[in-house]
Amino acid sequence: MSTLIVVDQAPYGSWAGREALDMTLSLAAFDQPAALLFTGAGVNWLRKHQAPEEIGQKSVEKNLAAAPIFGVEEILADATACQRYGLTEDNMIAGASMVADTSATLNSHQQVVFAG
Amino acid sequence: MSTLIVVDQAPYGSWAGREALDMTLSLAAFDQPAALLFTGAGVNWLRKHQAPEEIGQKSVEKNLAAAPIFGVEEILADATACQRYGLTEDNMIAGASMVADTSATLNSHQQVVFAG
Amino acid sequence: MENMTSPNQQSATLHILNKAPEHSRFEACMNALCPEDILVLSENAVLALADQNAAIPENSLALAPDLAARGLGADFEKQAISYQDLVRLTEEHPRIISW
Amino acid sequence: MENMTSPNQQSATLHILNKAPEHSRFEACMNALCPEDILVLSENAVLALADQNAAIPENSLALAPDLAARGLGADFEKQAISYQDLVRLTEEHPRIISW
Amino acid sequence: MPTSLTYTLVITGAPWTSQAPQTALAFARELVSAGHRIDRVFLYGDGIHLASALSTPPSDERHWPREWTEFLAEHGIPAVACIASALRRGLVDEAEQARYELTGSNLRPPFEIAGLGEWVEGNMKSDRVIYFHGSV
Amino acid sequence: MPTSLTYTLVITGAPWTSQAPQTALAFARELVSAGHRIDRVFLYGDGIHLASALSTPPSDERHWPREWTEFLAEHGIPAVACIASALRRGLVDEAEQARYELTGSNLRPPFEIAGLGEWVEGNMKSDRVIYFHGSV
Repeated sequence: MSTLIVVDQAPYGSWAGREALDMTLSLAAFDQPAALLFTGAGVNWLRKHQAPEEIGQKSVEKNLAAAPIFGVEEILADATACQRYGLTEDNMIAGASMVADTSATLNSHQQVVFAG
Repeated sequence: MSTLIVVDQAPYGSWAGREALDMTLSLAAFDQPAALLFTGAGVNWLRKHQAPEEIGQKSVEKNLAAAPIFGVEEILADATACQRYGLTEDNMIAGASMVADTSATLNSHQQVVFAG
Repeated sequence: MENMTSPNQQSATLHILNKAPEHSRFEACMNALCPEDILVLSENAVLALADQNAAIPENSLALAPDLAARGLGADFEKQAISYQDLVRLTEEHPRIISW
Repeated sequence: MENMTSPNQQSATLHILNKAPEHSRFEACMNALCPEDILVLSENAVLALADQNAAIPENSLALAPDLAARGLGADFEKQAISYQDLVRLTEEHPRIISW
Repeated sequence: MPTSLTYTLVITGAPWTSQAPQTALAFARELVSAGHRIDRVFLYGDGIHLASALSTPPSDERHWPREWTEFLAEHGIPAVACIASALRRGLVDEAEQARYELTGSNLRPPFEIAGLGEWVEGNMKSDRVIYFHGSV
Repeated sequence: MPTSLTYTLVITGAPWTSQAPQTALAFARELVSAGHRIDRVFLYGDGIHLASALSTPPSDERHWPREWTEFLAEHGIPAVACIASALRRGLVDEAEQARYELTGSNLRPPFEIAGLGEWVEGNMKSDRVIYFHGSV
């Protein structure tokens, strides 16, 4: 039973993205199939060279990069949202794949979960 | 120095509208000029016949109706948002006035405050 | 309450949406709906029934207590369901998305 | 930092906006801007600079630490201001709206 | 009438900020009435504030933390607040109070504090997992 | 350089939910550096959680309630959490604990609990009132 965790909130202004990542890693830790989908302003979690130390937060870039090692099946990003926010394969962190049809992605997982 | 308190969040799903009303009444209690502006989904606070007891909340209809008595200068509603949500003078609580040019309303007050 | 379940309920998804029509997740939910899916509006989302801009499926349902709270109970009796009805919908739909 | 203050700063309003472009208050803020006003983007709102759909005034400013946090520091140096700059803007503008 | 199902309920919206705990409680009561089993309730993110022992609404308002804990106790339903969400936001039990040498504790029993593994287990053991989010 | 101004800061977003307390602290530090006076800090709505004495973030993360109270104490700045927001959300001082016979209190000094009148007074006495909201 595969679970898709969806992140649609912008980075750092709220905690929802971090909490979604924690959920995903927990599923993987218990060998449950899990994937992440970034949509809307949430795709900005995937931009390279984030420096949140300047606002007193820790970067999630390393955690995201390590997600596949911990068993997270896929890190997906809505292509339309990426285009909107100027995200390309060049400035996105490694390991994330763009999907053109987000509805199809949602429907291909048995569970779809938002962190908040 | 007049203060305009703006409510743009829908009723009952969040507390922001109640908290905005409390701020407005506090200003009035200290004889500070204060007015309320409802915009966006916030205009739905002004619909007649709200029955929030069914979801375990108290209605703010009486508090809003009493606001002028407590010295709140005006209760304003963005006309475009009212039209969008089917609010007319017939189904809006007494004492609220529609404004066509919300920008002008914002600019006519020295302070503009959101509750959250 | 009419059309509570679609003919094809086994594969249909139950969508429970609690965001006001202005919220970005509202539109995301609309975009994700398949024809056989069921949409239940709860909390702030019931305002979509009064919203002239919102394009929601004709067979959308809405929680009656949330409609009543927002002064919309009398206008949308046809769409209204109870919490008990919502429980039944969750029985019938193994796949549920809470937006 | 360029064009930090308008010529007509006495009557101009300083708008501080912290919502992402998808948020309904973002558009409300855009609609309320007068030509002489100053817009400072903070927190999630700095994403508007990268957003091809967002129509923000050309002289908009953005907090540098928030740009850096979101990986946008190098691309928008011209718009970047410090917290110290923001303090100065609040000195110069008696009328401030936090969206 | 289908056979009895097992549900996990996840609440991520806080009382007096969102409507999530109210909607979840109304739904949970109907679940029990319909003969279903609630495997557990999991509080995540801002939802952990529902487990505060110190919430004190005016006496003429509903008291969601108290109503929830009475419901949980009456039906013997386990309920857990996520430890990572809870500690940051200032919800601690006596064990965490002692561990971090804090001035007090504020967890309302029968709520307990535990990790996200409880949520994963709820996912694995339940026929349905229903989320109650905030609406802003 | 203009003359020194008096500011009231209002925080309505909670730590670990919003960025509001962080932005407000960075701004407040620059205010003090620039020679301005902070008349008071007022916590409203979810912002009251900044005054929790029990917040316990992981040791490698910033501790916003502690940093804020250290800043307030260093500069002698009064800070108040709105009583109506605080009581509902489970933030209480010892007086409220006694009054409502609660099991504990969790207000981090020098934060105090008082009514919206403190906010009105801040409005009246300050040259500028700046709001720090959540962003969702």
